[in-house]
Amino acid sequence: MRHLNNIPDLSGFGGVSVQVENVVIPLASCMLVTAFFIVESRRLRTSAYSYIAQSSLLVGVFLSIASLIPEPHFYIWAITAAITKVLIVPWLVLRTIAKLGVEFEEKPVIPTIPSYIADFSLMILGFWFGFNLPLPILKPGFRICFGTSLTLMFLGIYGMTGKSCAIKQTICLCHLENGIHLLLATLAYATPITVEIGILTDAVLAIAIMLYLSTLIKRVSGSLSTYRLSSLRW
Amino acid sequence: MLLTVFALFIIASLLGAFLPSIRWRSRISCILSSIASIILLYASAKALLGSPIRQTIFSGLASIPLELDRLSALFLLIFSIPYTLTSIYSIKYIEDEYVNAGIDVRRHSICFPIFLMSMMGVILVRSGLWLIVFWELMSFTSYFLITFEHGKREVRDAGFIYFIMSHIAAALLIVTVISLASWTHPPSFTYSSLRDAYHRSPLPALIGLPIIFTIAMWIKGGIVPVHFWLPRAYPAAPSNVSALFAGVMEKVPIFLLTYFTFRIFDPTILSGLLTCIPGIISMVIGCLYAIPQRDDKVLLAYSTIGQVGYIWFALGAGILLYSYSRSLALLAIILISSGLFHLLNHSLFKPMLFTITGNVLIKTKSRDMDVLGGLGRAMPITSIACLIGCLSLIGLPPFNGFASKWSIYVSGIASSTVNMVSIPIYVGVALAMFSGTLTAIYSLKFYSEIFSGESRIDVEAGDVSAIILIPELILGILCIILGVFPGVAFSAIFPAVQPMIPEVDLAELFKGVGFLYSILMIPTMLPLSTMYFILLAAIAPIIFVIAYQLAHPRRTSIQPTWLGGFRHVLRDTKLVAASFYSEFESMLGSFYQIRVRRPRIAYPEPNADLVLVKPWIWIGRALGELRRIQVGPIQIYVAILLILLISFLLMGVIG
Amino acid sequence: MNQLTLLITSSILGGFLTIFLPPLYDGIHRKIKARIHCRVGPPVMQTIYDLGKLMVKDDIVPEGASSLFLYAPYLAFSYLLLTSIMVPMIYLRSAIGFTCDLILILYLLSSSTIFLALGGLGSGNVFAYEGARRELTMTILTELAAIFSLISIMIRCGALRMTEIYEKISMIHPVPSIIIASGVLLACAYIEGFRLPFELPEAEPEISSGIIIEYSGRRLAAFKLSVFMKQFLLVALAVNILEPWSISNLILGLPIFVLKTFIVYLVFAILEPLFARFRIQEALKSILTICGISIISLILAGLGV
Amino acid sequence: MIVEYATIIIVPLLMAITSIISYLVGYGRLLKIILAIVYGFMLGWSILLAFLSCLGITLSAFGMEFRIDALSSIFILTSMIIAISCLIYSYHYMEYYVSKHGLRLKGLGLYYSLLTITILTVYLMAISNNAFILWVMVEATTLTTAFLVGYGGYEGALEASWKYLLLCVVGLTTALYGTSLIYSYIFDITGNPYFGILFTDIARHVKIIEPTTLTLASIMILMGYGVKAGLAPLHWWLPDAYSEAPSPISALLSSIITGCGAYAILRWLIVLSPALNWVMRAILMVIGFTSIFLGFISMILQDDLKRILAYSSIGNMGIISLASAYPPIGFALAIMHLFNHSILKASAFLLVGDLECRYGRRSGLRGVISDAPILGFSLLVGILALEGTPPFSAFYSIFGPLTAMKNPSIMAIYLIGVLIGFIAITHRFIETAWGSRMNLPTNENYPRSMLIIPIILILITLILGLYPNPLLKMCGGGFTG
Repeated sequence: MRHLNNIPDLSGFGGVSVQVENVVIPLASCMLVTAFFIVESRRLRTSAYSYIAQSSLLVGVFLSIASLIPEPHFYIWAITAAITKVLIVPWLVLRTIAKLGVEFEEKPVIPTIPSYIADFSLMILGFWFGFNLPLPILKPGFRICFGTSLTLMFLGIYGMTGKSCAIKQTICLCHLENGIHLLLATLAYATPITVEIGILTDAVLAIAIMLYLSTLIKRVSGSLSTYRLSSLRW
Repeated sequence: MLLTVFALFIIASLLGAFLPSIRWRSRISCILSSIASIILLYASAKALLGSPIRQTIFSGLASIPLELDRLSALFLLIFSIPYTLTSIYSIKYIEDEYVNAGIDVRRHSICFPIFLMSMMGVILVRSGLWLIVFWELMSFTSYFLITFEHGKREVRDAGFIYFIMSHIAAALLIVTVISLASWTHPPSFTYSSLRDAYHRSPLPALIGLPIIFTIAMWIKGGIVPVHFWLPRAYPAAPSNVSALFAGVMEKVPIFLLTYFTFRIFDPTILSGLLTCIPGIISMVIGCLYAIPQRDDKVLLAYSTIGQVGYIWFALGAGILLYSYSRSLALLAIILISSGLFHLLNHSLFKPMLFTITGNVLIKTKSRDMDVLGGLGRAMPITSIACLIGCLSLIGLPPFNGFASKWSIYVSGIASSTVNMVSIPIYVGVALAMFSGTLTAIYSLKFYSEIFSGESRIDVEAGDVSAIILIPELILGILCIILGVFPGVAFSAIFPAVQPMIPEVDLAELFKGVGFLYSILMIPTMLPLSTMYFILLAAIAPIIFVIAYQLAHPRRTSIQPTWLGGFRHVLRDTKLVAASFYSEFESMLGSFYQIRVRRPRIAYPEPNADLVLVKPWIWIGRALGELRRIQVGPIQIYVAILLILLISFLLMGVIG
Repeated sequence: MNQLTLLITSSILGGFLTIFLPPLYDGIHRKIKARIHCRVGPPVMQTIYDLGKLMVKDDIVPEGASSLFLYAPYLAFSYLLLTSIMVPMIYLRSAIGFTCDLILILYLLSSSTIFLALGGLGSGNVFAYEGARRELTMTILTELAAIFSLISIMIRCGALRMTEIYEKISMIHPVPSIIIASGVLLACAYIEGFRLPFELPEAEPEISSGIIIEYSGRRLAAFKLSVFMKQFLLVALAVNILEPWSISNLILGLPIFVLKTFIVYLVFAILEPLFARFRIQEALKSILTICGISIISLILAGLGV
Repeated sequence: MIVEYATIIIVPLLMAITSIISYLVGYGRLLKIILAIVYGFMLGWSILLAFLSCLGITLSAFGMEFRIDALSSIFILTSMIIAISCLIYSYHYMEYYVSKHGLRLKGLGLYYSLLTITILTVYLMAISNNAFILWVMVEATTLTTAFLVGYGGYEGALEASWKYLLLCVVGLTTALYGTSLIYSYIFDITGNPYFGILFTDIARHVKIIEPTTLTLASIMILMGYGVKAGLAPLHWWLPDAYSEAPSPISALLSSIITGCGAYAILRWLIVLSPALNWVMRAILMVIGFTSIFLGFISMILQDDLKRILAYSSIGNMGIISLASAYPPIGFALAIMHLFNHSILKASAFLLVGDLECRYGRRSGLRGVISDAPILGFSLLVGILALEGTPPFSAFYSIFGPLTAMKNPSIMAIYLIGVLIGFIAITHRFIETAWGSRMNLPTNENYPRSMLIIPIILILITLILGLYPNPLLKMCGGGFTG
């Protein structure tokens, strides 16, 4: 019954889209730059730091949306995102990197130059989808957010495809989760906070388990490369 | 009473599973089965003469409607004879062959009664759902019985092929039943509602369902294009089980075919052709391939294909004539009845022959006719039983095989002057006669390679136990009785067939003709006269006795066999079974020749069968290589996800 | 003379003819053959003398023989005797002729072959075994030809009873399919007599007498007589189909029947010295040719020609 | 009211506490007893829920946030049956497993803790009426079981675990995209932020969604949960994860974890079905057929028994997907197949676990039936039951879709697929069961419970096959409720 009593007044939300656009576009473009660094940096720490930067930008997006619309729980989103994505997850990643003592990622599956090309084409593809998908509900400002989130998602999945290092793949997953959050902020911003918290918890747990598994992989097979893991046959 | 039979079979199975004593486990299971079979015999005879029994077990969607109408009663009557006798035979056979050798027979004692029960169930149920259940139960239990000696590679392979084929048959049956059931309102599986549904179904189903159903029956019935499981499975099973397969399981699809064609579908020219033409083909092919075999059970298996072909041919011819014109109903009923009479006869002599191979197995542990020989001296009673069986199989007058084959030929020829539809019948009769001669060839080979000539292995004198011999002899006596008094059989078969062909009014014919009279003479308007057979059976022995008496107050001396100058019997001079009729093989060409993989192969396979089986194995192998798509590193599969996602989105953008 | 007495007389007469005529014809055959070879040859009654001599001899039974060996010749003999009662020879109807007896006659004839083969197989002698195998291989193919020709006759006449068939044939004769069929029947009869070039089951030159190797005394007599009888019965069937008119007349029936069969046996006797022996493969091939011809008659009969 | 709150608060709480306790108490006799009691209580509770849903009672609480209809209750019942079977089976099997892979016995506390959490998440997923919570819980099951898959800690297990985790997490993301799309559309049209969250609300508003968006969203949902359900061509993690996990976990994965994906798909399809067009049905059919053929054909030359069962799962998920292309009877059959397949596949995995325990390996075996008759026999019967032979209940759900198809060519293709699966799987298991005794050292030292549990599972399906009325009733209620 709680839901039905507390319907927030969002009727004017469509009207503020231009303002949101003004704030969000720079932030989103910055996120793309960090995304590129996260995926392509050979140094694991650089990737992790880029990830912190990207998460901060995401928090910025949340905050700006929260400040522009009368939607109080966006602040809570922003805070939880800040706690998990800027603090906990990078801490976990960095700690694992330190514990394993690895500096550089394993040799990637796709070489550098084709990889760059793939990155850029996926970015273009993401934005193209963002603007061309026949979704009548999307206002123009949100199309950019949507495109960005798709791009982040594509790049995240691409990162898992193109890189062989387990930790790198984990960071790409975090990156993917950022994309999801941006999407949620774009499309499902009115959902109750429980949903958001659930999704965030899942993300953190997933990353923790992946990091734990990658330490095990390192211990058992001697390297972090998941590309070489092929003991299982048909 | 039916419930008692069901219950007894289940109790037999349970006792067979849980009795502590290994020996008594199988004994009790077989004894209880035979008691149940005797009750079944009584019940079905009563139902055949009296009124049909209808019963329903459970309620709701899962209710089991049972009906013992005339046709079912006839089939169950026919079945219960091999049921009873094979069960009695098994008491001792299983003990001598397996228990004494220290083999655990629990699987047999569990499955055997259930196998009997399931076949009975298929005949009795009047619900498509339970038909499938009993059908599958039959497949399972028979599968477990086939793989009884699963230590042997060939037995496992045979069991597997059998299992697959019977599952395909079951799938087709399921398609038929379920398609029909999906047109019923309200949902129901009873035969009567399936019938209504069939008549309401669209045109493709009207034509397609009988075809699908008939193909399913082909598979289970071992009809030629899909027969290849049969010559593998029969030899693999223990002899008592092979006897039941040949005597009963082959007949179950014939019942279903008859029932479904007349009661659920309509008899059409198409269904007649689908029954008749494969029947003709399997008649010829089965008999042809029986000839070169050297494994006695494989020979009998092919022979089963051939003899079942006769039944299918007669049945199909009857359906064909009936569906062509209702005015030919009398001819149709005679053809169908002749087919069912042959079915009855086949259910008598084929189990007998299979159990005789069991006797031979007990005695010699061998099925190889190259090795066997001269057993007539060691096993005189078995050899007499075998001779009776073989002569019945050949159809020598006055044995029962003759009576039924003769009536098929006669009614077939009588119908062949009718019109165009009778061309297959006309061809079929000619080929049936041809197959008759082939039958003579392989039966004589079967008998003589086992019981006459010289043996290559040592056998101690003394026949097998009386419990084994008595059922065989009873079957033999039944063969002669039915050969001499075919009227008995026909007076049971006509009333069962008549309800399906209501145009023929048998009541009119039977008026004033009591049972005893019908033993001697069935209505004269049918071109079959029992008198004939009686005279035959009487005159031939009289002449024989006179001739023999004339010759035999004379002194007879026994002298050693002339050995062509050799001092001892040379076992190697025995003619090997595989080349008994080598001239035929060389005449018929390579398609007919047997491929010998190893010098002492147990299951010779004709090339024709391999042609049917091999491609599937190759296709399977090739398809199996699909597993290689699973080998790549993780990254590839993530990429597949990405590509799929992008393509779905592209689809969304494009439209 | 009422109808029943007539029937019984004619049938018994047929049986006697079947027993006594073939050995006589065999004697004639031997005489003619000898004449063609420019020999004097045995007397015409020689075959009957031979059989009589065998009848008074002791029986010798080999050690390994089964009971079949003992009874098979008599069984074959009795089946053939039964058949001879059924086959109408000198009168249109026979004593125990019922509806559709042609197939029965066919089966009874085959049964005798089977019994003879079983006797050979049961003798426990490998050579007899080989002989029996050859006999089976050959006679069964021969019988196939006979079956096809008889079916074509049945189909062409649209009847299954001997009596009806003869009546029908006498009305519609001459018909190509029936002529071919009866020719095939005669050919079969020739082969069944195990004359040259088809004397394979005995295979005297190769493996010392083959199927009858262990037989002696009365059994041998019964065996030989059965072979003669079978041939005779086939001939009787064929000649009456070829020339069915005389058979409806009781007075003319007997002499004309003897004449007809005599002519056939004469032809057989003249034919035999013309041939050299076949090997089994060649023999089988020629029998297959005969089968082919019988199938032609079958097709012709199906077409109503 | 009490039942509702007990279902929604007490039961999950109990499980959470049990999970914590089992981690804290550590492995021992006490833990075994506690777990058995708790799981037994859960099973009893789920039977109660199933009974209630049979009576037509739908429980809901917290403003419909949680709702237990027929579909939920049958899924809860399935998962609880599997859970208690896996638990009791694990008692001995995991000791064997731990000693085989050189792990600490004491560490099993973590195993049971994670097992309980997995069951908890599955339970929460089933009772949840919230599309987002559903997603969260499906993801959560992935996380906990990923750890359990890699419990052995050797290279193969880690590889399988990694593959499982990565693919599922990535795949499930798309499901979240789809869910958000539907949510935002409904929100945008109605202006009410809560209409797009609960399934019951979505069902009411699904008609207003614009078809293209709906198709796109449902495809994304199907793809996302399809990864979890192991539908081809998204199944890549499945054979590895199944075959490398400890047997009870394989049983759990094959039945309720893939079941989660199937459950989610079914839940969504039931909600969306009034508005779905032919595109979605076509996609379901294509995916169904791809899964059936790919899964079943891959079994042909397979030697590892667990991998065979894994591929068979793919095929069976294909059957579910295909059945659900034929609403509404297809939904009932799909739910029913979910139930049957879960129970039978779990029993098959547990039996293979017995084999592994007995012979120390799970490929190249033969002659089991002459060595251990009951084990071999039940293995064979279990496989036959799994492949839909009557009188086991899987028969209804495997051949049931034929009633809905009515198109002969589709029927024929379907039958060919099912037959390929039948031939492939029975061939391998017949090879395993029959034959002469092997000369392998056997470990006779395993308790009867490890054998009895799978047999009980098979018997359940046998009883439900002979008397299918309750199952039919529950599943029939599943798609309407």
